[in-house]
Amino acid sequence: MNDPWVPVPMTIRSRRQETSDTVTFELDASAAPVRFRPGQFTMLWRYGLGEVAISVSGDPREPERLVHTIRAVGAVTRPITQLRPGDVLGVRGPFGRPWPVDEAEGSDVVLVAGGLGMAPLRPAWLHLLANRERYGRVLLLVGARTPADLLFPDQLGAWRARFDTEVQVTVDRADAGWRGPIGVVTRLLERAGLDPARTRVMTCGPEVMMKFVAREALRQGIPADRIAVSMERNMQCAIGVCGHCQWGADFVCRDGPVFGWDRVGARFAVAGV
Amino acid sequence: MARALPITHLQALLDRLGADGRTVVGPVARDGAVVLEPVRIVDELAQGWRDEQAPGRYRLVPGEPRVFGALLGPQSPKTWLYPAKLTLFRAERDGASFRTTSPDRPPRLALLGLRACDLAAIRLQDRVLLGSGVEDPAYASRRREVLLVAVQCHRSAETCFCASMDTGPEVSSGYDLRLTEVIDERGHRLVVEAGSEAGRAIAADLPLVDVPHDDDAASRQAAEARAGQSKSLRTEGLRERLLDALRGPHWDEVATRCLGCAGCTMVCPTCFCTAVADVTDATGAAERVRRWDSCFHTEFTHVHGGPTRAELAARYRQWLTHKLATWHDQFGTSGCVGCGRCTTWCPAGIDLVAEAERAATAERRTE
Amino acid sequence: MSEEERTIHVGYLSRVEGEGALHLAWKGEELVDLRLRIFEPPRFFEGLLRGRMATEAADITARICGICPVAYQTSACVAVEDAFGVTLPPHLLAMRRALYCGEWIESHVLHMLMLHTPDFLGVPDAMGVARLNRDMVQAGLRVKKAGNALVAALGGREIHPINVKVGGFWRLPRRDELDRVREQLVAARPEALAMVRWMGTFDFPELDRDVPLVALRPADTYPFFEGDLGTTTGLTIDVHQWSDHFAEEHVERSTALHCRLHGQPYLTGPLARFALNRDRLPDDLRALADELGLEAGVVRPFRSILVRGVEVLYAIDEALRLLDGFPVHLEPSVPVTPRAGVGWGASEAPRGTLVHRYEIDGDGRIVSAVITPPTSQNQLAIEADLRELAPELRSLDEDAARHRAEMAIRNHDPCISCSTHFLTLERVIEPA
Amino acid sequence: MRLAVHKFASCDGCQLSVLDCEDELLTIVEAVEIAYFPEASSRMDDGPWDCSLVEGSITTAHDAERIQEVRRKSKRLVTIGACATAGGIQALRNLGDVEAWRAVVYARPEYVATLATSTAIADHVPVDFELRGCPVDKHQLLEVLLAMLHDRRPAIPRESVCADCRRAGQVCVTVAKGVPCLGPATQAGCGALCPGYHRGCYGCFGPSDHPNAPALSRVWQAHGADRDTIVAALRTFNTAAPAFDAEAKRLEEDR
Ligand SMILES: Cc1cc2nc3c(=O)[nH]c(=O)nc-3n(C[C@H](O)[C@H](O)[C@H](O)COP(=O)(O)OP(=O)(O)OC[C@H]3O[C@@H](n4cnc5c(N)ncnc54)[C@H](O)[C@@H]3O)c2cc1C
Ligand code: SF4
Ligand code: SF4
Ligand code: SF4
Repeated sequence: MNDPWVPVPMTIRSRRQETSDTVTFELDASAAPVRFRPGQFTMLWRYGLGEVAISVSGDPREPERLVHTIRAVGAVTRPITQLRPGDVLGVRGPFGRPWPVDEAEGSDVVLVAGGLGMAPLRPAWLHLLANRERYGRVLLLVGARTPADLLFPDQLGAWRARFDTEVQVTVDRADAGWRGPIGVVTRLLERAGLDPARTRVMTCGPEVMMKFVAREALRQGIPADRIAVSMERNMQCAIGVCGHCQWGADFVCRDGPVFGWDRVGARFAVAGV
Repeated sequence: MARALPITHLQALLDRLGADGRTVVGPVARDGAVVLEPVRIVDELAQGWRDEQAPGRYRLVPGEPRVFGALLGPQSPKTWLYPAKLTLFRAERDGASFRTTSPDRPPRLALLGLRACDLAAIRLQDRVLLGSGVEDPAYASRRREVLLVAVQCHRSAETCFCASMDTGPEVSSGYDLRLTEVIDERGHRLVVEAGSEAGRAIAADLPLVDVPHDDDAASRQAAEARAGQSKSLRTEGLRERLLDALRGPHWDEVATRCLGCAGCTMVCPTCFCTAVADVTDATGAAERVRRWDSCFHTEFTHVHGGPTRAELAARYRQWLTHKLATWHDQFGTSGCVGCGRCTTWCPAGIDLVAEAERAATAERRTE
Repeated sequence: MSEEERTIHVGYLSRVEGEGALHLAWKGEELVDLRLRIFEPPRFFEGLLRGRMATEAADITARICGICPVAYQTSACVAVEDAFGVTLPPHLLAMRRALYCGEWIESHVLHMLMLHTPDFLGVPDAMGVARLNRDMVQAGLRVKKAGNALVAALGGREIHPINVKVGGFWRLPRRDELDRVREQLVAARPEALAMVRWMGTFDFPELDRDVPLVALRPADTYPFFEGDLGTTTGLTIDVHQWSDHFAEEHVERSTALHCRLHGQPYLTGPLARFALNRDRLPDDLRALADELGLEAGVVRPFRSILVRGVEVLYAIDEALRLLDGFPVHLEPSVPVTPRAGVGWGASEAPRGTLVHRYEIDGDGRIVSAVITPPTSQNQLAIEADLRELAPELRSLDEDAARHRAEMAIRNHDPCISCSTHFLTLERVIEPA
Repeated sequence: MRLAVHKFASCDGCQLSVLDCEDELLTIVEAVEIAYFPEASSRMDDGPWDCSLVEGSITTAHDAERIQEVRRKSKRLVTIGACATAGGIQALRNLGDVEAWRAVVYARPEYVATLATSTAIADHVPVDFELRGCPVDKHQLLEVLLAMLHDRRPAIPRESVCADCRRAGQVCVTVAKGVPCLGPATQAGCGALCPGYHRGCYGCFGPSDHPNAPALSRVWQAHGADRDTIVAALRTFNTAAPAFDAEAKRLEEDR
């Protein structure tokens, strides 16, 4: 079926509770492999309940395993995160423009994730690791509210243990066991010792956080067109016809969700665009 | 030599358009306005009416015995090609999984009595719904099948500004048939010109008569309509002027007058925003229903945590700057065809042309 | 519980529209207390109408009762038109009557099938009835739906129609709207007949009552809002003379306004309407009434369900007659010019005569309003029925007695929300 | 799902809408267990209930207590209708002199116990969903029931009546006939009934989520409505709904 409105059923193969409100599903896409680029998203439909935009958080090299990391925040995500292996979700997609991982070849790359922002950045990170030789320094800077809110903590540990990556994690509020840095993620960026001439920044998280990340990167001299952000807007069609996700001249679903700061930076200064 | 259909044979046109099972949709007077509704017999058409339009005001008054004497009502081709409410798909459970079925085939349509701006609006919707990567199947299937029968305007309404938008008043392309309604000492007739193969085939089946000197009837009428058009939108540099004015003071002012009712977007022939809702019935069968939505609704931009355009001022700004500025970026053209519907049908009488001018020239707010 | 003293308390009367409770107490053989209580918090319609435009009365008073809004709208319109000196042309009277037919159908079938039938079959509700006879319930629901469709077609929606106004209607129905509802009514006719016949097979407790009856009694037709008021005591009065004969009193014992005819309890509603207008029914329905054991001159409250059934059939036939060839092209209303005065309006709500009286000033504002709904008129008569049944209620076991008492109350389908001025001081919950 | 239907001060019209779902009734009843619905059934199971539909406003001290109990026993509480969501037309008493009204209606007003106000359910207990309308629309009611049953968000838009009016292809009565209409400030849900019958909306679904009531007053004035007329229009079935109340107050103070 080629109707872009019609979801394809896919069975949940596994479910992992990431944090108290966030779950990672692996869907069986073997019948209709989802070839996606890091940063793209799909529309996930829970039968009869509603559809939401969710970034692919899995490995782009494995199109028959569709991985999503979903936080239960509302009327649709809550019941979706309650599903179990064997249950079925409807899937449309993938949609949207990817992170500029190809353009970044040869550069140093910094990924800055805030909270759930790690989900859309994970495929980019996996891509960097899988093609490690094509990139200079690769940094993953992660911020979370508390240690308990950290996504993929085990993997973070494993990545941090590698010698060819720089992974740093900071939290807003520490608990007893926390030994890492405390504070906003932009601090990590301040201290990353980047070479502005050869660095690309890709960031995803709350809009204010991305704004501060971009501002810091610009301050360090990284040009606006080397800074990419990923946006969230209300999305109903994901194919650029329903109008909901318009942001300035862009449809976030079609022209984004990943944007260069050169294109969108000014919009962050005007409320309600 | 022009070919014309004597008005006494108008039924033949309706019959021919409705042959092969098409629904013919034409101008009908209903509840104080001309609307587009299915017509089978000539008597159903809005003959003898004339529209008076002004910001926030529309009146249908008796006029000449013209069949197409009233110009534009609150409806447009969008009403039929991109319906206000539509089922996108149905689904039912299939064990743990589900099965989807596509909606029923849409009706084949003939739209009768469209104006130059209506044809322009269809071209614009084509760009959005067919020409920007992914096709919208519901629109595509209606659009591909439709016959477009346009009428040359013989006058302009007070709210018309198509001339300044370069979309009219001449009906110049995009039609299957073009009709020019002429009433003179030689009688009452429709000069018929075909604009496509399908149009030619229809014209060939009609009892047309040769009428000398009617060849330029369409351009004569267009010239009259143009001469009578007093409203115009200053389009040069408008995109830049509006985008420069995003922080201007004007938006807050217009938001004190705007009702936020979405009336303008609903009647606008190019506005395409829709919302979908998933519904289930008592048996558990599911359906996704799409309805016209509007950037004037707060829920339109709802994300977890609240709408991104919570203020009415921001929503009005979105409508105006999208229509007149960012459409250019998105679709290479203005999103406005100058039909004036948004202005006439705004209960508060907010005038798009006047607001665009005010917004674009309002003093900049100092940071 | 001692031999001497016995109390039956129906703590929460179900399956009536609204809330009510019944309290009965005996000392020995003697009935010492009988109170039908109504738990309807006051909503002060008569107060809030003061100062409103009389033309708003129809929309506002509709909200007194969601079960019979058309009755309120009709009595209000008739009363205001009376004050303003407006007369309606035949097609608007016909439409008003047809709309009223719709309300009778929906309200009567609701009561018969969903509220009253369960009593006769010993089940708690319509779902219980459906388990015994699903086809009949489905057929009945289709009849009710046809009534709803009629109200919606003429009134805009089933509950609190929006199309009614002083002087007529906002717009006349379109042909296609009429055609659709006609189809439904035609299909409902045989189903309604089958339903009534089925209900005729129920086991009816015997109770003949001798109570004055009051209803409109027009010269030549079965009443909706036409004619003078007639009584079985031989009275024929114009509704303007209402206060000369009827009086409402606020009784301390029951805390409710009770309406009396010359100081006596009386009954309005289907039993009264039917008794007073039996001769206005067409032959076939009179024959049906005979077949159902509804002889002239006898008032049998437990058979009120059958009387309603006859009225449902009448309403279907009447609506079909009125809508046949209805002139959809005429004006939907006549012009209305306010003037000072007093207007009265009476109409036959499904549950009985509903009287509105408005005093209106020169600007068309309401100076005072008095609304006398059927339930406040019937309350004393219902209590009288119960008094009649008291020996039986005393001898039956607890459950059976409660059941019998509830059934007797439901005979009159008291619509408690209609009780613009019925209420109770507090809810008394006593062990049964 | 165990369903309960409770009545407070009201006309019963909203709960009647449940019984008006003739086509769906028997299907729904198979999925929904009607545990407490005194108007329709003498089976009256005490809670707890999965979902309670609450009709009517709070007008007596006793009802103010009863709603607390209903809330305690209900997993979800959905208010239905203008009375329950905004106090209903009887909330007009909030402005008037209840004592005087009591005297108007009752010969012995001392027997009548009532609060001086009629208030919405949400003024007393947390409410999970508010369904508007005087009365509610039965299709919307069905949608809410099905949503509760299938554990999803009811698809009940909060936009204005105008949106539905235009989508239905109706001709705007204000623009085409100069008839004042509350539609632009009233929440959709009825299917834009009144304009379809050539009259202005009288606001029975209460304010939309983004009413610009002052702007609408000016539109009414432009079409010849005086202040009293506008105030009366706002002060009818949803008089205590904040947006209507505020605008009526503004006009009253301007007087
Ligand atoms: C490109 C993109 C990528 C994303 N990636 C992720 C991800 O990887 N993981 C993740 O957890 N989240 C992600 N999100 C966010 C996610 O889409 C939202 O959290 C989700 O839509 C919330 O839906 P909800 O219904 O649960 O929440 P709510 O807050 O209840 O509602 C949000 C959505 O519900 C709909 N809605 C709201 N109100 C109504 C109404 N009255 N009637 C009908 N519909 C209504 C709207 O479509 C709205 O967008 C992403 C969003 C975007 C745009
Ligand atoms: S914006 Fe207004 S004038 Fe322009 S096309 Fe839309 S309705 Fe017509
Ligand atoms: S008639 Fe009323 S509801 Fe309809 S569009 Fe006009 S203002 Fe809005
Ligand atoms: S149009 Fe307005 S008053 Fe009429 S039914 Fe709808 S919400 Fe109620």
